[in-house]
Amino acid sequence: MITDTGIVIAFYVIGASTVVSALMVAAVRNLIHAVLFLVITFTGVAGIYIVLSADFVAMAQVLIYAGAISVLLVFAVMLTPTGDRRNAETSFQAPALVLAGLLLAVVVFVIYDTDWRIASRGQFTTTASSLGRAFFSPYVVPFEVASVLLVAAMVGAIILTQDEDEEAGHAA
Amino acid sequence: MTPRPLTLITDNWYDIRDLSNLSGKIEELIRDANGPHWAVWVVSALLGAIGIVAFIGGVAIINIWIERRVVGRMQSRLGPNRLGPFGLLQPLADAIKLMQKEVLQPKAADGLVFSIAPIAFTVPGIVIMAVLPWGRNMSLARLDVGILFILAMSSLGALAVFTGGYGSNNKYALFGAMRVIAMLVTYEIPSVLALLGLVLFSGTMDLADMVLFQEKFWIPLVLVQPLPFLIYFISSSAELNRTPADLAEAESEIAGGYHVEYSGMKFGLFYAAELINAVAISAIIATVFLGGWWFYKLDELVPGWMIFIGKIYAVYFLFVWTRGTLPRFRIDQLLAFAWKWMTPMAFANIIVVAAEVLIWDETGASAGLVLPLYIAFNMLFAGVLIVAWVRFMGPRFSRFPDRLRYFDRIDVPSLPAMRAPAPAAAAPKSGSGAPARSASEGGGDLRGGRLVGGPRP
Amino acid sequence: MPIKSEPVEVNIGPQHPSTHGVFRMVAMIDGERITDVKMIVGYLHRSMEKLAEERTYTQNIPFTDRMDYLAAMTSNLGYCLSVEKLAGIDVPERAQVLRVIFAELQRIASHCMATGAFINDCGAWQTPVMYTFRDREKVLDLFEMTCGARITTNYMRIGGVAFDVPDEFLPALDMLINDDLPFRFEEYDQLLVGNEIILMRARDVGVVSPEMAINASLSGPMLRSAGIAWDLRKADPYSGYDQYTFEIPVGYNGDSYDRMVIRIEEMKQSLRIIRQAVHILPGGPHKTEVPLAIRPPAGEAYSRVESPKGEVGFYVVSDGGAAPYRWHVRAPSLINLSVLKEMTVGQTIADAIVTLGSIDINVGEVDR
Amino acid sequence: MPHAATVMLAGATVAERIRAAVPDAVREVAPQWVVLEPSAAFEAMAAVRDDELLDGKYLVELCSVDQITRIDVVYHIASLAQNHLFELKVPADHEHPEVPSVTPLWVGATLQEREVYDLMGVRFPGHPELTRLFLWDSFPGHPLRKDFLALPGGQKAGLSQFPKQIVGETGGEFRPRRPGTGE
Repeated sequence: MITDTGIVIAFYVIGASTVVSALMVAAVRNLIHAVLFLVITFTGVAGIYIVLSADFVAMAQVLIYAGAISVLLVFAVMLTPTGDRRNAETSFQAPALVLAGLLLAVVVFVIYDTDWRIASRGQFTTTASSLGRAFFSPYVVPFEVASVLLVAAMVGAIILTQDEDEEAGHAA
Repeated sequence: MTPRPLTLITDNWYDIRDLSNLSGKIEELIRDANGPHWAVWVVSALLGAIGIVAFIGGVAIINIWIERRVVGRMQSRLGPNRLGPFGLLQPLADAIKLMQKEVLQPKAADGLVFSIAPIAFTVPGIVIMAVLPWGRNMSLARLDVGILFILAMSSLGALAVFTGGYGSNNKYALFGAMRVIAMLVTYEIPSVLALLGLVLFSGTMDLADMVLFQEKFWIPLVLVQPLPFLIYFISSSAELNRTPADLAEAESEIAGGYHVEYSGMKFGLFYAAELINAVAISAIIATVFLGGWWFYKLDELVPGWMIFIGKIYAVYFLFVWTRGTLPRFRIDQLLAFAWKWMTPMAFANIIVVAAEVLIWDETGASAGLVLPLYIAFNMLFAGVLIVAWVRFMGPRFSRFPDRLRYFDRIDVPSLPAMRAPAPAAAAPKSGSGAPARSASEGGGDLRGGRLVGGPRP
Repeated sequence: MPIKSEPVEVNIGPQHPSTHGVFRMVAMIDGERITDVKMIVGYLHRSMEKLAEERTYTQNIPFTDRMDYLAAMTSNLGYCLSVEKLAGIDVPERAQVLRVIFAELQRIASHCMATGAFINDCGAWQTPVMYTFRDREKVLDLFEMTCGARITTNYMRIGGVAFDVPDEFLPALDMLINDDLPFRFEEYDQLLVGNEIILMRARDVGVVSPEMAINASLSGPMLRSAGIAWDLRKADPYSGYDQYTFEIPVGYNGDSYDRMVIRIEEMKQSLRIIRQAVHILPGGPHKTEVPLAIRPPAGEAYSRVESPKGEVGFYVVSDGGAAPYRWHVRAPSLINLSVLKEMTVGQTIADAIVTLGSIDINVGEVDR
Repeated sequence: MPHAATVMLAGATVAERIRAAVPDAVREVAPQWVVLEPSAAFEAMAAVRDDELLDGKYLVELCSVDQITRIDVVYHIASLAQNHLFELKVPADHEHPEVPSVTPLWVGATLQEREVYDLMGVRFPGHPELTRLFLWDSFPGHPLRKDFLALPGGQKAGLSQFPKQIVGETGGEFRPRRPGTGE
């Protein structure tokens, strides 16, 4: 259990700002603003990881989500024609709400259903090396499967975005 | 995160060789006085923050002067030399001028985004300073994942540049923003891979431990890992927007790029942050490649943080040098360079390093035997890769007689229009045919910029 | 999955670091690629051709300085030649040699500026400009020594030159052309000609085919880069250019890189000419006595010289009065711009800037 | 062999060649130049450009002279291959000057014809984009004409001094030309 007053304060501050900016992502009209709020959300989540003294995960969170994923989102937004950037009256609103509600229900159920045990061992001293050992000895198969999946996704994305005319032009 | 036991070099708090003595003393005082335990954290954090911010303030001021003087010398001029001794007060005057200037904001700009960008751009450079080992015990925040932290923070800076470019609502600024995003995606990969090789070799992601590794084996890692040094230097100069790759501001193309609409102190922040980021990246290179505060036995005589700062400025000089020397790449050339050269080379390097580490671990050979071998092999490897790449994958120009022709006379029929017509287009290169055809080839050939043969004055 | 993109209209200029004056290029840009270019000039239009009709022939000489203010001497020379042709004035031998010396010095100065600015357009951080300016300054010092002005020299006169050179001029010139500049040009060769980044940036960028070069009336380094050996100093020698030994460098590819190398080589050839000119510099008067308000007989004359930018032609029509009836300037900077669209469409912005830099326009001459 | 100098072709020589190609194009032959009929000027120019002897591939310059009763458009055409130069003139009516554009023959004429149109008011039918080059669209009159002594209607120089609506050829208030819109 977290007992330190300072850490509790930090947890609530970071948590509040994360939740608020996550709400703003859905609320703001400007897509670029939404992406920027998303960056704040990601950084806030990283802050929560730090509070939980999972520093490796926190840094990976910032590096991958705030640094890379958000950049991809920026790319996606910039490649969208200006006219299509409205996210106000989209027909996906109702399904998205339903989906979000279901997801919330699942998460809440999991939270309540899990038997939260207080870790018997002390704090992680070096999370990076423990993570590395975990990845490469007990969880090596899921790890490798995930990387294969990512490679497949990357190849698929490349094939999807390749212009057919361009391809024909190269062949000619 | 987790406080480490303080091991002081000496017990004297006034020993300037390690400024952590002073803060350690203060912490001891608080502990002795039975102060609240969080006070130790707060006080040490405050002390470190004050130190780093003071250093950064000085850096931002002095680097303007250094950069302008050094580039001035490179450009065969003096640089600022009027205000104060050697023009040292010039940056202060500039700062005062920038503060006095009105901060203009375009009417159609995205107000909040426009205002937040310079601040967001400044923060990562400052935060990076916190994890650097300034001396043997002088890390404000000694992270196990220091290198990851650095990479994460430097990727945020590019996002801030994008924010500024987008918020300005200016076409040039948007070009700069798009370029910086494209460059971020491209250059993140080789720079991460380059540092990954170091992490593999030294077996730690903690910056202080990396310095200790170099101290232990008495070797700066740049010798063992020359290729990652080149890759990281190039890709970080792209991340820093410095000249061979300053595409995001590209003065001569997009007129300043992302900060074209900024004025007053907002521009000043961008300007200062650029210098701070340059120093931060120089500090990273100094730490992981050049051995940080360690320099053979010198760190027992001279304060380690002074050696560290000296190394920072040595690397910083390299950045200024390339800025003063090289023209700019085009964006597609730069991205192609990253994808087609730096990324494959970085992967190749990781394979080599992994093999080397494995061999070292398995054989258990002594460092004195293994390291010189590795140095020789890695240098050779880097050289061969670079030369091979230039030979086989270097740019090909479609028509490349890289020389000029010289004509010392233009001969024509003596009575034009009264003579038989010239045969049309004898040589395909010369439109009207005749001049190139009838002129005698004299002089010499220009090959590689040198005149070979031919009568010269 | 095609990605739709919207073309964006971008103004490059009139206030832009790389347009070298108030020149405006309106580019339609798709991504970073230019799909259409319009050039808009006239911000510096001073209507010199109209003003000249109100002034005497001698009073018009300063206008020619202000046209191509980077190559005032050659413009001066072209104009004086046209009036001399119209009025049938002979120029003394010494004046002719002096004219050649100053025209070639001016070529060095102008090419220094063009090369430095071109590399600056390639993205170098001011360093090449500073280097070439250092050498240009030395040439301008010689101008100042002789006629008191550095940029707008107003040195040539109808029938000769305004002043004879001072005593200290020839030693200074000797030092410049024998000690200083050859070393500097070697330095340019080493720094610029083989530079990989410049090769990548300028090779095959802004290509003009020889057919296009002739059809578009290009002149100067633009024409020569396309592989056409044409230099008025050889083809139509004036001021005794036929007595000097020199070569005209001609490129193969018609790209920006060729133009840069041609300019560097032309500077070396100019040095050769100056050395020979100093050697044969005769004594005698520096000027034929010509009435200040000269009244050439009615008629017209077209005379042209090879300025650093290309062929500067002066078409002067006289009605027998003290002022020209019509005075027209064939401005190479303007005419070299006629292929701007062909050269830049399909390129990226960065390439377009390099191309524009390699054309080496002078807005004072474009607009007149 | 001495260095060749550019030969200025005599008008008669040029006229002879033009007459051979386009019989009734020559209006007048002067010692130094040839005056062409405006109606047949384009054909004559095309003939000059493609003629084997004249070889006028290179349009050196194009300008105009206000001769009070008429406006002459002057062409200096050169052959780089044979190194000669000759001069053609096409007279145009002073009130409504119109000369066929030679842009299809020489790309180099594009900007020069725009300049002539701008400053002298000669229209060039066949020019792809005949707009003012130096002055703005609503500038009153064409300043290089001899009868342009001052700005009409007591206007003073300076952009702000011009009225918004000017009765000119193009009219309208000053605005920068927009590409692609034909304005």
